[in-house]
Amino acid sequence: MSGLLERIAGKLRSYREPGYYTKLDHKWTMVIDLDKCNGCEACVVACYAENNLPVVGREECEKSRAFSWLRIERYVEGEYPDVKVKFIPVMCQHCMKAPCETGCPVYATYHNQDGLNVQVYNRCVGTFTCATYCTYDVRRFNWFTYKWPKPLEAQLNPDVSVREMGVMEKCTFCIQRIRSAKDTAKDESRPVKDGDIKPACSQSCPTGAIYFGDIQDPESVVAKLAKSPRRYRLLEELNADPSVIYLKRVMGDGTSSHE
Amino acid sequence: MKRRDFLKFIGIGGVGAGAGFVLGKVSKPPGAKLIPYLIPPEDIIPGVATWYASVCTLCGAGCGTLVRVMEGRAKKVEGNPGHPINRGGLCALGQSSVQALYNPDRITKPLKRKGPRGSGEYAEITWDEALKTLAANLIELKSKNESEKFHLLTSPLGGTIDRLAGEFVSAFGSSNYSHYGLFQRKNLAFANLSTMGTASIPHYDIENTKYLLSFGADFSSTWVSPVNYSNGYGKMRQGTGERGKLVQVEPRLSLTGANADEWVPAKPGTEALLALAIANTIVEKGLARDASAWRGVLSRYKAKDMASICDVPVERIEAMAVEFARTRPSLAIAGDSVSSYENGISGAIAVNILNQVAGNIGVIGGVMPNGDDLGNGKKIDFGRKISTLISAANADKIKTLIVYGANPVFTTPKAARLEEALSKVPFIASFSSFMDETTAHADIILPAHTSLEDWGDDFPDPGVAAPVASIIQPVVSPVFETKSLGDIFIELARAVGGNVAGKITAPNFAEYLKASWKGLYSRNREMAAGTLGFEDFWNKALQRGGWWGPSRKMTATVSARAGEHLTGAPARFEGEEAQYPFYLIPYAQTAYMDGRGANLPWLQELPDPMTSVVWGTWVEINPKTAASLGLKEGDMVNIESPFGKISAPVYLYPGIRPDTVAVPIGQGHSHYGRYAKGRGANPIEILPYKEDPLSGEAALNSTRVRITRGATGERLVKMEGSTKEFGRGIVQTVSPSEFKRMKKEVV
Amino acid sequence: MKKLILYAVVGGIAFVIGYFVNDQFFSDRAPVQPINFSHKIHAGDNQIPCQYCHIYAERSRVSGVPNVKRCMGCHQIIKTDSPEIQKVASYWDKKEPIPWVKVYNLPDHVYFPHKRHVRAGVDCKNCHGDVASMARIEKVSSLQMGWCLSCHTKREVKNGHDCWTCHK
Amino acid sequence: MAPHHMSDNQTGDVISYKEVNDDVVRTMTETGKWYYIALAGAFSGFLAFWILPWAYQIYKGQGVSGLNTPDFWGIYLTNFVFWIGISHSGTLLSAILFITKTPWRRSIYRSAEAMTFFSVATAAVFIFVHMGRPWNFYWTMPYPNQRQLWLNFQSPLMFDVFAISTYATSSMIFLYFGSIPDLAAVRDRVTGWRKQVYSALALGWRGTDSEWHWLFKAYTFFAVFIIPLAVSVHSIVSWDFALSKVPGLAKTIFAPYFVVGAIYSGSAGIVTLMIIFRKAMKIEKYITLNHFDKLGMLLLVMSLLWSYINVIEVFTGWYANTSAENETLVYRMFTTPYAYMFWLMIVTNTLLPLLFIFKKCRTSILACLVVSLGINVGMWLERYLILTTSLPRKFLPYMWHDYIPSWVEISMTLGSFCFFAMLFLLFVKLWPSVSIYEVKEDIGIPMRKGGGHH
Repeated sequence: MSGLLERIAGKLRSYREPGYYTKLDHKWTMVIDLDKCNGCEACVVACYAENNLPVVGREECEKSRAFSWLRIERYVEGEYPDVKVKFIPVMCQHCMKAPCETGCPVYATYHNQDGLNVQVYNRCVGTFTCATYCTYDVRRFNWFTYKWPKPLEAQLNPDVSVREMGVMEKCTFCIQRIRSAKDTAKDESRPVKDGDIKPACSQSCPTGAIYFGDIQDPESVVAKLAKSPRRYRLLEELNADPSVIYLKRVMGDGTSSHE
Repeated sequence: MKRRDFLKFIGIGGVGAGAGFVLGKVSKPPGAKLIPYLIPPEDIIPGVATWYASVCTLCGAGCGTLVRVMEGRAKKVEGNPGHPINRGGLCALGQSSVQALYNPDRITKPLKRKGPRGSGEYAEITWDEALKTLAANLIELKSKNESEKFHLLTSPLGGTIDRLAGEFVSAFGSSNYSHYGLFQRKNLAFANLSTMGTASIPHYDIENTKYLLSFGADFSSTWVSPVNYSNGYGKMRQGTGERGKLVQVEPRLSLTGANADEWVPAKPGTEALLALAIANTIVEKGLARDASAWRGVLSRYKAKDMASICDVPVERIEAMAVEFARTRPSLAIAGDSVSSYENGISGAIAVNILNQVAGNIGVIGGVMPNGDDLGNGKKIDFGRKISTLISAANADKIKTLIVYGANPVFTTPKAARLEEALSKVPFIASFSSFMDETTAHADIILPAHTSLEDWGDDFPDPGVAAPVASIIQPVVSPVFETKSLGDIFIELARAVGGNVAGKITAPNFAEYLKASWKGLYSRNREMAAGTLGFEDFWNKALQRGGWWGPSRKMTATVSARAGEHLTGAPARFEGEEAQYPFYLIPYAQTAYMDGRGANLPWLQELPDPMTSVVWGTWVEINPKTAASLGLKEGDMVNIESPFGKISAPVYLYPGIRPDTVAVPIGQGHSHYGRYAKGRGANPIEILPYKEDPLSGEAALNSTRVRITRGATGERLVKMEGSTKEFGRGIVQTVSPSEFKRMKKEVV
Repeated sequence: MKKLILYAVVGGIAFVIGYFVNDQFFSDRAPVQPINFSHKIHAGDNQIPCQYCHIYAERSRVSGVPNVKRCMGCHQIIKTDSPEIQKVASYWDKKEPIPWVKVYNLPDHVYFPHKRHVRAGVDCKNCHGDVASMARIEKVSSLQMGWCLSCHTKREVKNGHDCWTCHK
Repeated sequence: MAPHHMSDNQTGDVISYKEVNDDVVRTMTETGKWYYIALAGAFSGFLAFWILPWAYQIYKGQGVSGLNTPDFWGIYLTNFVFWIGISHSGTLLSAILFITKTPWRRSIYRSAEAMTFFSVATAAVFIFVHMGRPWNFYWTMPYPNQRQLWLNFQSPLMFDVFAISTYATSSMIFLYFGSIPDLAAVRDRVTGWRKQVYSALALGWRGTDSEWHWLFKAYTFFAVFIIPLAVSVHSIVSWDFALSKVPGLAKTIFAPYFVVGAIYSGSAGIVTLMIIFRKAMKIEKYITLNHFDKLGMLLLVMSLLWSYINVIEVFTGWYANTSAENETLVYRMFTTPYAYMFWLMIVTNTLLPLLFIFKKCRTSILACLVVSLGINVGMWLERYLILTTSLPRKFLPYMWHDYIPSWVEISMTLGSFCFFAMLFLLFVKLWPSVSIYEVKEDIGIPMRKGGGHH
């Protein structure tokens, strides 16, 4: 009995240690250079291939139920001939103060010690709260049981589960790749190095616009890029503290060649 | 309660419980099976992925790939980080190649035609029967001394398989082996041949250039070698050096145009004149580096004269000229906006002249000509055109036609009457593994492997001004009863017998390929460096994905003779302006390319980067034009040219000239699997049948159209809600001048 | 009428109970295998180490069922007259794999690497029980999440309670 | 419970205790053809419009609804809030009026409380309906489990689970406590299986002084307990929305807005129901015009309150002057088809109830029916608009997408009304739907002792 009390007291003390709530093993961060991104959507297909995203078909697309965890948003300004087009890849921003996490009644979404916004598919009961609360509209719902016509299912990635009907899902920063990189590092008795992990989108990007790494490691590429003067985060005023950092696109003020 | 009742309850309870128990037993899923290997495959650990290096063959760029294989199944195709073409990246189309492998609509067995031609009704036969039937047909042809009436039509194959196919055709006694593709960029190659002496596309060093002037080259999505250029683009924008600038000249804002710092919407067909006017301005202002040969020719293209023809203000032409000449290094690329017209060669030459005048040829950050680095003697035969084939068929000069990879029925205009010509060919065989429009005309189908199941090699064209040879290796065992393309030729040769069998003696294509590489190895000294003989080299090459050497700098000058191909006038468009008020720009869409991607579900569902439309065709119209026609977004319209009519929903697109409409190529398949069939419309159908007499390239931008209401068809399905940002700072920007003042991040 | 309803209710309740009993207590813990393979003879009497046959346990997520060639490697010589071995041989002759019935089956949403557990020094017995004494292999662990967690708690596994450690 | 004369009794007759007992028990024992037709209609409507589409939805998936990304909440949650709102005045009003000892409460409160309970039940089913995996609903309950999983007490949905179950339980107990003497009265007048059932339900009530004393105490306790509970329940329902960051939903005024709206719609619901109820059951002498007069005043006050908060709600959005809020407001107020709904809501909820300034309107059954129905429609629209004009216009315009309900959702909305009607029809048959003993208090002590109590 006293042992138990002792343990509880110890736990309570640990809660009061400075940094208890902010200390993380890693803080996985993505940096996307919008000046490099040309909107080619290779990353979108990479995400489909890696994460077993179902293809829903024309009618469902019309209802805005496409599954792309990662999408390239395009915004157009101005009228002909002064048209400006801007692209931005948007995926789960893995917010440190994620609005979605407060919504879920069953902890199917929460923050873990890697700074990731976790979605546990098999815990989800499908209340839609997380998706409604999400300020970036990145959550996708399994409206039906999706089927892969044979033999397309042979392509499914065994490292990622095929989600069942009625659960919410979203970008995981390719948790299976993080997991396998950690696994390899553990086999080699070393910590995970910068560059060990490349999520599918980052790997496939033809222009090399997507960087990924641990921002807690000051030597990592993302930590350096995060100090860029071009840095900003999406809808920062909402104070969700996202883990995806964008670098501003360099863009002229007019079409004339005289700056 | 009475005793009887009690017993009754006991009875009912027992029966109920028993029934429940049994149902529970029956409904339980049968125990999963645990199937071991019979013999363990070497170096495969179940549950651990194996990566194989190969090459993507979905377009001609030749990107190196790494294929992730688990338990004998291909899971993902990724770019090979070591490969000099794509350096790790891979485009949407390439990554979908795994869906081509596992496509539910693949042809699983050899087929024999049952219904009428074009119907796509077939009966399954054995390989034996298929090979025998085809061989018998060929033997008959040979015995009648009609070998010349055998034609082989393939996609632009390269490397060893091309050699094997060529050997087969010539050993048979025919000279009719032609390549066909919608986007072969033969105009460009021809222009380069006549200006710089090599019939290939040079390496455009986008990475190091500081001012990129692109004439409609949509290198971000489909043009020539998109991943290579995109990689260069990324480095040009945010590399180690100063940020390069991109200027795009094109009537319809492409994906690349959307990323440009400036968009110059010159009038369709006049871009070549604009290039010449810029060149002339450079010469006139004394900024030219090498203009000796061109002064005279260029003087005809005064900026002030061209300005009104091109619909570009003269100040702008001059400003562009000054910036192009002063920024070092600068680079102009001849994309579809100059080469896809009926005088496409002229346009491509004009851009070459511009590069020459500005001194961009043979310099880092400019145009770097590609040589025949490895001495495998590849050349483009400009004489072999689709029109040659059509007229031969019409003149009964084709008795047997074998088609592989090319889909000319889909990619030639209705006006070419290709189907009619094909109906005159007595025997057509197809080696395609998909039922496409051309294959549907075949009498017999011998399905070949997809590239993930097959052997092969690739010598990327255009290269990267360095020798590159990559190997395609089978990463999975065949999914269906298909055969390696090379093996089909070899087995066919054996079945035909005679000198064909005598010429092609390799037991199978894998051996043939290896032998071919042995020759390559012995011819190229550098390949031997660091290897212990050929076997070691071969294994290392398989592991790496091929072999590539250091860059070789080549230079060239644009020969003054090329001036004879300059037409000096805007390109012609069919149709009277009064009747057909709009220029039609059919363009290669990011996902479907020339239509080949349309059967892959990922690509159908991939939002078009510029319009976000999925699963269909659309027509891009300037909002102002649409307003004047009383059209809203999503309205179904007919697009009528003098040669036909298609219908598509309207997409309001501010990035297009008001006098132009654009339709993506790729949909409108009548065959090609469940995902593509009967979806959207094919704009090629309504084009005039125009082929460059010199290069054989089809002129895509060559007709005017009119837009009329009242069509019916599929609705517009787009993913975007709104294209406006409403000042929410979603995509934030800094101006170039502000950026210059910023401290550069060090990575 | 009233009675009928009563009968229906009683029958229905009994039905549910029967189903539940079957589901909970009569799950097939030791299914009949296509070949009467005895771990007792191999691992028990002959002391063959686990990883001699389950060769991937230390290298992969899965431990690996021995391939038929490995079986035949020994049984071409040993005990070739036994009818069970002859069954193995007939599979080998037909070039067919043996369709074993899976005893330990995890759902798709669980990521369980044998490798990590073996390398962390977890004995095979911990989960698979005393296989060396089993004539026919029998499931001894519930494989329920609580069962996993109890061990993770006991061994103080780092992040052993994070969902994404085991769920994919 | 002071005796009080129903001075403005419609019929003017003095009703005897016996008559009260007879009238009320008559509603339970004598069943006409029309009752069965109505019940059968409601039941088959419930089956056809709710159960079958729902089964279809569970089988196929939530995709059969019109929900999409980002409109994850649509009619289901609209109906949930609507029914919770309807539930709000029954018990709450009853409790408030009980504590303030308002005399006209007595003949209406029983059915009003029943209405509360049934609408909470209807609302609760909508929670299941809108879930992706309703068969895992029990995961939202705190219970010890081998998976060592616990609940997220930060989640407003979690609050909801507790608030609604507490509310449903307490309003059920409140209803039951108040009914015990009447159940005893029924017990004494029926035979057969009814006798057994009501004997059990009446808990052996004999009507002794101490029984009355304790019942009164318990009843008062629950009345006091339920008032803050009811207020909190709808506040919590509002937090489901207000704790998000979605423009149009994340407003601090939402809690009072929802509570006021709930009482408003609930009162209107009572009025509508009473009009139908008294007509169908022929009990005009117990539910009189006086009641409608008083309820009309209540509606008028609630209408003014609601309109005030509604203006404030729009105004705070506009005053924030962010693009997100502005677009949402424009979408709600000036974009078809939502503009029609919005302005219709203003007409029915703000303008129409102003008729109740005039006593003539308050005491006209027709006017009451029109206005109360209008308010119900308007309040449903209000909830619908809150969701369907906020979620389709979230922060990233690329993801804007309109919500169009599917037939499944519309059908289930209809089905929920059938379900409610079915429950209420069963209630009037199985439960004394007018408080016998309290109506008697109204009548006062008659000349001759009649009945069995007091």
